[in-house]
Amino acid sequence: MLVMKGIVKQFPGVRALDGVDLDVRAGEVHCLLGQNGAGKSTLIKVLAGAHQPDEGTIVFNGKEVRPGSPIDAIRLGFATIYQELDLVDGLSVAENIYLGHEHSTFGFVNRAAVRAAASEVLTRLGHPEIRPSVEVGRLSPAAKQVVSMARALSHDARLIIMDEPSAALAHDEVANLFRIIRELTAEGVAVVYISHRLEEIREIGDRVTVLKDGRTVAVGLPARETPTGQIVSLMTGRNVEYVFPPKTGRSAGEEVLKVENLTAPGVFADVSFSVRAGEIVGLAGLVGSGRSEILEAVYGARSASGRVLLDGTPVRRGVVGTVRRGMGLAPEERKAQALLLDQSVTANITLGTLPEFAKFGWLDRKRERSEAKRLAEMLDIRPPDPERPIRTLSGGNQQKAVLARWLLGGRKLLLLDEPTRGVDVGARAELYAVIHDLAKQGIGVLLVSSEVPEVLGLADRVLVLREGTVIHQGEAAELDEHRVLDMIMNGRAA
Amino acid sequence: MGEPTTDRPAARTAAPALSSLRGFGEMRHLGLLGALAILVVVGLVTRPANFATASNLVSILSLAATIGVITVGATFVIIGGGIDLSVGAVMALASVWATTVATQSFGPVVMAICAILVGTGAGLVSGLLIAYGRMVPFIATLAMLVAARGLAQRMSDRKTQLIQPENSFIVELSTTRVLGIPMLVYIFALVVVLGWILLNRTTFGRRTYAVGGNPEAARLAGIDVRRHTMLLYALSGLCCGIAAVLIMARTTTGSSTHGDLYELDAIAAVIIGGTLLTGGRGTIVGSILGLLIFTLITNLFILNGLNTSDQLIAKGLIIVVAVLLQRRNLKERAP
Amino acid sequence: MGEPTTDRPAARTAAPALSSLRGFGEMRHLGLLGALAILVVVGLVTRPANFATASNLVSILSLAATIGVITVGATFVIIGGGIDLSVGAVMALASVWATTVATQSFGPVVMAICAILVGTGAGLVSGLLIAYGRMVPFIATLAMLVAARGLAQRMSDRKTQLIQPENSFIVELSTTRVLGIPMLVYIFALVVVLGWILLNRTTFGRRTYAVGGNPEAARLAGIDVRRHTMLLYALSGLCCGIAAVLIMARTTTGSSTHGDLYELDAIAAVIIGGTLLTGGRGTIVGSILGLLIFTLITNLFILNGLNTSDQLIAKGLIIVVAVLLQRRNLKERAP
Amino acid sequence: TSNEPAAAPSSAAPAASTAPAGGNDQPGDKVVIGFSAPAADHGWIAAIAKNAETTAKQYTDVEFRPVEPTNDINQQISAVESLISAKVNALVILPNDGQQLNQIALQATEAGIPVINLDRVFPDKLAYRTWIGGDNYGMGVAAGHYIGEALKAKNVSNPVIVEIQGIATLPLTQDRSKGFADALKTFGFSVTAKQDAQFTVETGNEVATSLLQAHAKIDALWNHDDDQGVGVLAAIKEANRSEFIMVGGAGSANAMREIQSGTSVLQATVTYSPTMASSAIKLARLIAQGKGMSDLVENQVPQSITLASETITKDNVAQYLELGFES
Ligand SMILES: Nc1ncnc2c1ncn2[C@@H]1O[C@H](COP(=O)(O)OP(=O)(O)OP(=O)(O)O)[C@@H](O)[C@H]1O
Ligand SMILES: Nc1ncnc2c1ncn2[C@@H]1O[C@H](COP(=O)(O)OP(=O)(O)OP(=O)(O)O)[C@@H](O)[C@H]1O
Ligand SMILES: [Mg+2]
Ligand SMILES: [Mg+2]
Repeated sequence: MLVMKGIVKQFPGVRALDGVDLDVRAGEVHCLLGQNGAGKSTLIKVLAGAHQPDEGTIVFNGKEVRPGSPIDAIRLGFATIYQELDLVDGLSVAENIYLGHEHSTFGFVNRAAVRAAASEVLTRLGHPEIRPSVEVGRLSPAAKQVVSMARALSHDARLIIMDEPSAALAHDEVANLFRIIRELTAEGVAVVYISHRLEEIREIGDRVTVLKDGRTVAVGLPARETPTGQIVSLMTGRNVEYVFPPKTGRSAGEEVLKVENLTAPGVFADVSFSVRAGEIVGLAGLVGSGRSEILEAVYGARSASGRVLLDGTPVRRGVVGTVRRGMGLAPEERKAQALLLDQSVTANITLGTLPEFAKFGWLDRKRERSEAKRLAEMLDIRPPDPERPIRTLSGGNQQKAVLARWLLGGRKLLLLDEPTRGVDVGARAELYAVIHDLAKQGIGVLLVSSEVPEVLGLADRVLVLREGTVIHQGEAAELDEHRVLDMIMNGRAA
Repeated sequence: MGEPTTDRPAARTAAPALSSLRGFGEMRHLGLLGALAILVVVGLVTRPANFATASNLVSILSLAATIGVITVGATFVIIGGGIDLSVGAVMALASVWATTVATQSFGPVVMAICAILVGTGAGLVSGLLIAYGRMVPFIATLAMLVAARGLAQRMSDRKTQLIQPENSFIVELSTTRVLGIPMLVYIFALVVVLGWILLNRTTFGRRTYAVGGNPEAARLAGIDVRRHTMLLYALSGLCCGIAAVLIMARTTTGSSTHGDLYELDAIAAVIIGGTLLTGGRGTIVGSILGLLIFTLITNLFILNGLNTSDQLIAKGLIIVVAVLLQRRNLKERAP
Repeated sequence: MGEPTTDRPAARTAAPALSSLRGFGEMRHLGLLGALAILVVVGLVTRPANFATASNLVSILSLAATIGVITVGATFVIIGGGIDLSVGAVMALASVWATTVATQSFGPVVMAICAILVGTGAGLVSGLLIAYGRMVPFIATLAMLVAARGLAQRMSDRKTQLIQPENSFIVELSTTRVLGIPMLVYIFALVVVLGWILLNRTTFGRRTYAVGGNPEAARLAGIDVRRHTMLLYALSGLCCGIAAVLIMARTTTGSSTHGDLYELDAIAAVIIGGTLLTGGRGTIVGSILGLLIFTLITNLFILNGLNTSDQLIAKGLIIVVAVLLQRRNLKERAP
Repeated sequence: TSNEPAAAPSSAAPAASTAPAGGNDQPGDKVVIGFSAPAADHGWIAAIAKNAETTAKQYTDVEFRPVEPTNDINQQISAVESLISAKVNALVILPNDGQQLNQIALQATEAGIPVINLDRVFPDKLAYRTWIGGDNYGMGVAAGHYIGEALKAKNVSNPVIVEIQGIATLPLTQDRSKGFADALKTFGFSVTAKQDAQFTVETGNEVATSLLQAHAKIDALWNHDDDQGVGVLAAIKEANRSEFIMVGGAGSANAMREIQSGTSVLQATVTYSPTMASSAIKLARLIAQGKGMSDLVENQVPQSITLASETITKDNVAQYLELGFES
């Protein structure tokens, strides 16, 4: 149905795609795998008409096509869910879904029709509770992701491209997504699916194409049968798997953080726990269960009643103080909350600890650069040029830079909100090792992740949240994935 | 710049109660209406005999009409993520062009059409420079401001051009009254209503929000962002052309000095009305309310005969208070 | 006006050679330098006897000094994601305050300090309104503009206040020359250098980029965004205070009419210099080059005895050409 | 050009000086006089507003009703509208632009309110009852004559004569320039270069700075306005130039002091006296009360009164000094 051959895409200074081949059959789910920066997003943007390829051909249903703009691609029947949320905050859900192809007569929008159609698509996606008239800017990231999907579905597409659609979704949402994908493929629609989560590929994928450094290294591998080891080694050139470092070698020390009866009306209530030096505490829960909000409250970035003590002394509201006292937060929405897109990787890394690099306000730029370089190498940020604007890095590499920010300046407590979102398998293992190392050095870590195995694999202790209340608190060793899922979905405390 | 606090909970609890009122779309303008109400009260108290008269209301609306039409155009441009500094100058140019001896010889209808075409043309040029020349809107329209004023001065030889008696139809827009209200107020009202419909009920309007709020998303959704951007400036120019007709009617002249600093007034009205300078958000109703606040302030000063210096100081303070009031109101429902 | 097109190929072929210069950060200013060069050539060709004289260069720099100092402050504010419309009015207020009879009785040093304090104070008030009152910068500083002009008129009773002979030290900043260059040009240069250092070599500067580029990220990285925002406006006010001293030196007066429309000129210079109105990006060097382009254009026109209307038209065209040239240059290296 | 010292402070006395005016200053019917002028952001205009107000306050039978001064035509129209609907007994209007306010003045007249047109004239005579104002053309002529005579005395041929105008789009600027050029022509001279400023100190300074660069040697310079003249003089001082003579315009106190000092390049200024505002108020009162001007034979106030532009030099400056307005 779709054949891409020898696609080359050059950015100034980077050859993002260097001869990529892809063939997709009608009715299949074709998975694209590759490390961060391998070129997956670039490839699908070429397909979606958002980028023009420098070389190569695209053949669709036997005819050569050349989508010169997103409009062309949409007309060809390609619909795309982009990796970065691409919604207009000021417009309603319905208007976003039908943006560019509104139901209209003589330019007048038929608002009732648009709303009804939007409602239908959302219901089909299993989210009738998202009201079509609500402004998108008021939605949570997860709900926005749903709207993005609804938008792709609203086109009568023959090919749907999904760039990490599950990154912002929780477990049950992913199941829902898969149900939709199966419905689509049953109708003969082809799906190109990008994800860093191998187990999803196993579940939904039919065939897999692996990219590495802008080249295709494997085409059409069977998604279910190919051994994990083989896929990982194709992607990374190494033979590692999703490994969690052993939890040995670190010993919990003094209590760094103590949270007592933290409450924010309507978001979370009566949350109490503590984190000791060298300990990793995980927060598990559904999207929307209030985990991010708890991190923000601990960090001083949002108001809540109750007490937060760092090293035994109360933390006052306001991020300035908490950072000075040794906390750091890697927020979940990196573009909106963490990055200065126009600035260099270095400037982004040192942003949180600028005073460490300054005497009387005067920056020691040499030291700043060398520290940034050290961290970039340590986390394998690619390309390894810390002077590049961070805008030009792939999503996963940007995430690494955000983490690098808090590896500086002697943190006592790190708050990590979805630290591996959008990070590839190889880098993930490195990040896990880094987090483990940090704990080993005596830093307390509070970790939020929507991937239960990640929480269980990394954390010493786990808090399970449901609708803003802690329903379970205990050693990670005593839990398994099944029990945690059971708790967060059914609310049954173990 | 203020820190964006993530006050989601408030939004959540307030949402249901408010949603019932939403259809009126008035909620967000509560602060503005409050400010207007206060000004009206001040007017009633300080000048009971003069303020609430029909003739004073008509005079307020006539005063607001010219810049009001421009404000409608400016609202579109600013929601679309741009800015148009050239409005006053383009209006002046259009008024001069329409009152040259040559144009006047064709009669009043041609004069009006001429003004509108000149305005639209100038807007189109700015739009081309911005959309296809990729110039920053601030600079492109600043250049247009400067050039249009220069051209207007050249065309008029820096003289004020009177509308000839045979073309007094134009002047009558200001002097003829229907139901006690001058024609130009009706024109103003018509432009506001058409602008509202265009913004809220058509694909063009809805896409304006997308182009201003997230141009990349708009592009990916298949909107021709460049063409749309260009059209927004043309629309602003069109409004300037209509405004030129109104100012010709009011002053009976075309002049290169018309509309001095209108750009600041129009932008201020739009922003006080709640439209973000960054684009993607805003309403026509808000802009018009913002404009009426400014006009009312001026009118009150005129009625009370305050001296200029005190007026300026008072104006500054009133703006601050009005905005802080509005802000307070917004905060209670902030997303 | 010279053929700007002739320069294009030159710029193009020069590009690769220059890329090695990248460390100097000059690359991005190539378009501006090109535009400046063209203007200089035009000057040399049209007025060979007057243009390239030392005294003309000095007079260009003296003309640029006042607004140049303001431009430095405006660059900070705009990189920090804000805008300051009040600069001209605040400068006028500072100049009036510093030349009142009471202030003058304390001698020139107190006068200068007074101007600087008034400027900084006014900036601080705007900053407070914006950072803690959460007002939109455009509106807050517009209010400050209006109020400061009013206050200046009140204080001066709308009269031009002459600097008394015993305080002629202030005037001497403009008349005393060191190495043939008036003191005020040195002050200008000093402000530019200090501004550059502050922006590029200190945590304050780095935070300014962060606050303007992504305030939420800055906040979560532990920067006190509000305090920083407030300081930016205070800094802009400080620059206005210094500019007030310079304008007093040049005109020998304090007046409420000083600095009319400086806001537009300063913002235009900053933006032509490549700073984004949305914040997070920009350079001092670019702003100053932008300003010099404007000053040079005016100087050339007057040397050549062009009338104002033609000047305006030509200015509009030159802005467009300069920006398009710069854009072209940017595009070749765009990310 | 009335240059005779004898022809002292002419048509209208300044507010302070008491002119014996027959019985006209005796209290009469109570009248409300509306007043509208451009924004007082300029010394001359400020003096106009102030003179009008002080004069009005001298009369117990006058209620003075000024409206917001503005430089925006649209707003001035609105301001006059408000005075019309307030039914004042007489209107004194100094329009931003006579042509643009003609219509509204006409409306006032039609509504039975006598309009006293101050300075900038309405093109339509039906629009006003009386006009009083300065002589812009005559002002240019006076300046041209002074410069012509001075240069002829020095025997300069082909002199470099520079002119710094006020706001170029005002008809009064164009009239002044025309008078200047016409007067110079009688001497066989012409203007070498002219630039316009904005009537402010700062713009005067800016324009002068560059003009001085453009002309290495200048013989004479006429600056239309003494307000901006402060800036022009500062620029001249800074450039350290003194080879030419300078003539000012309007007649500010500051310019007169400068002339009196005898050391300045500024050697003369041609008047355009803001005292006309005082006279306008007096006329408005007389018209509203149905009185005439007691020094004249006529029963009614005349239709138009033109102030003469007088030339102030070192020789006669002492007499004028008290009339000068502080810019
Ligand atoms: N606009 C751009 N300008 C310059 N370089 C770019 C641009 N977009 C992408 N790149 C580069 O192209 C390469 C491929 O990036 P791409 O986003 O396609 O990776 P990806 O496989 O989607 O990674 P991830 O899994 O992290 O999303 C990276 O090296 C990235 O830095
Ligand atoms: N309809 C809504 N209107 C306004 N706010 C909402 C709405 N739905 C959810 N929210 C807010 O968005 C938040 C979404 O949760 P958030 O994603 O922060 O939770 P989380 O548990 O941290 O999940 P994750 O970080 O894994 O996405 C909710 O806590 C709530 O405050
Ligand atoms: Mg990607
Ligand atoms: Mg979250």
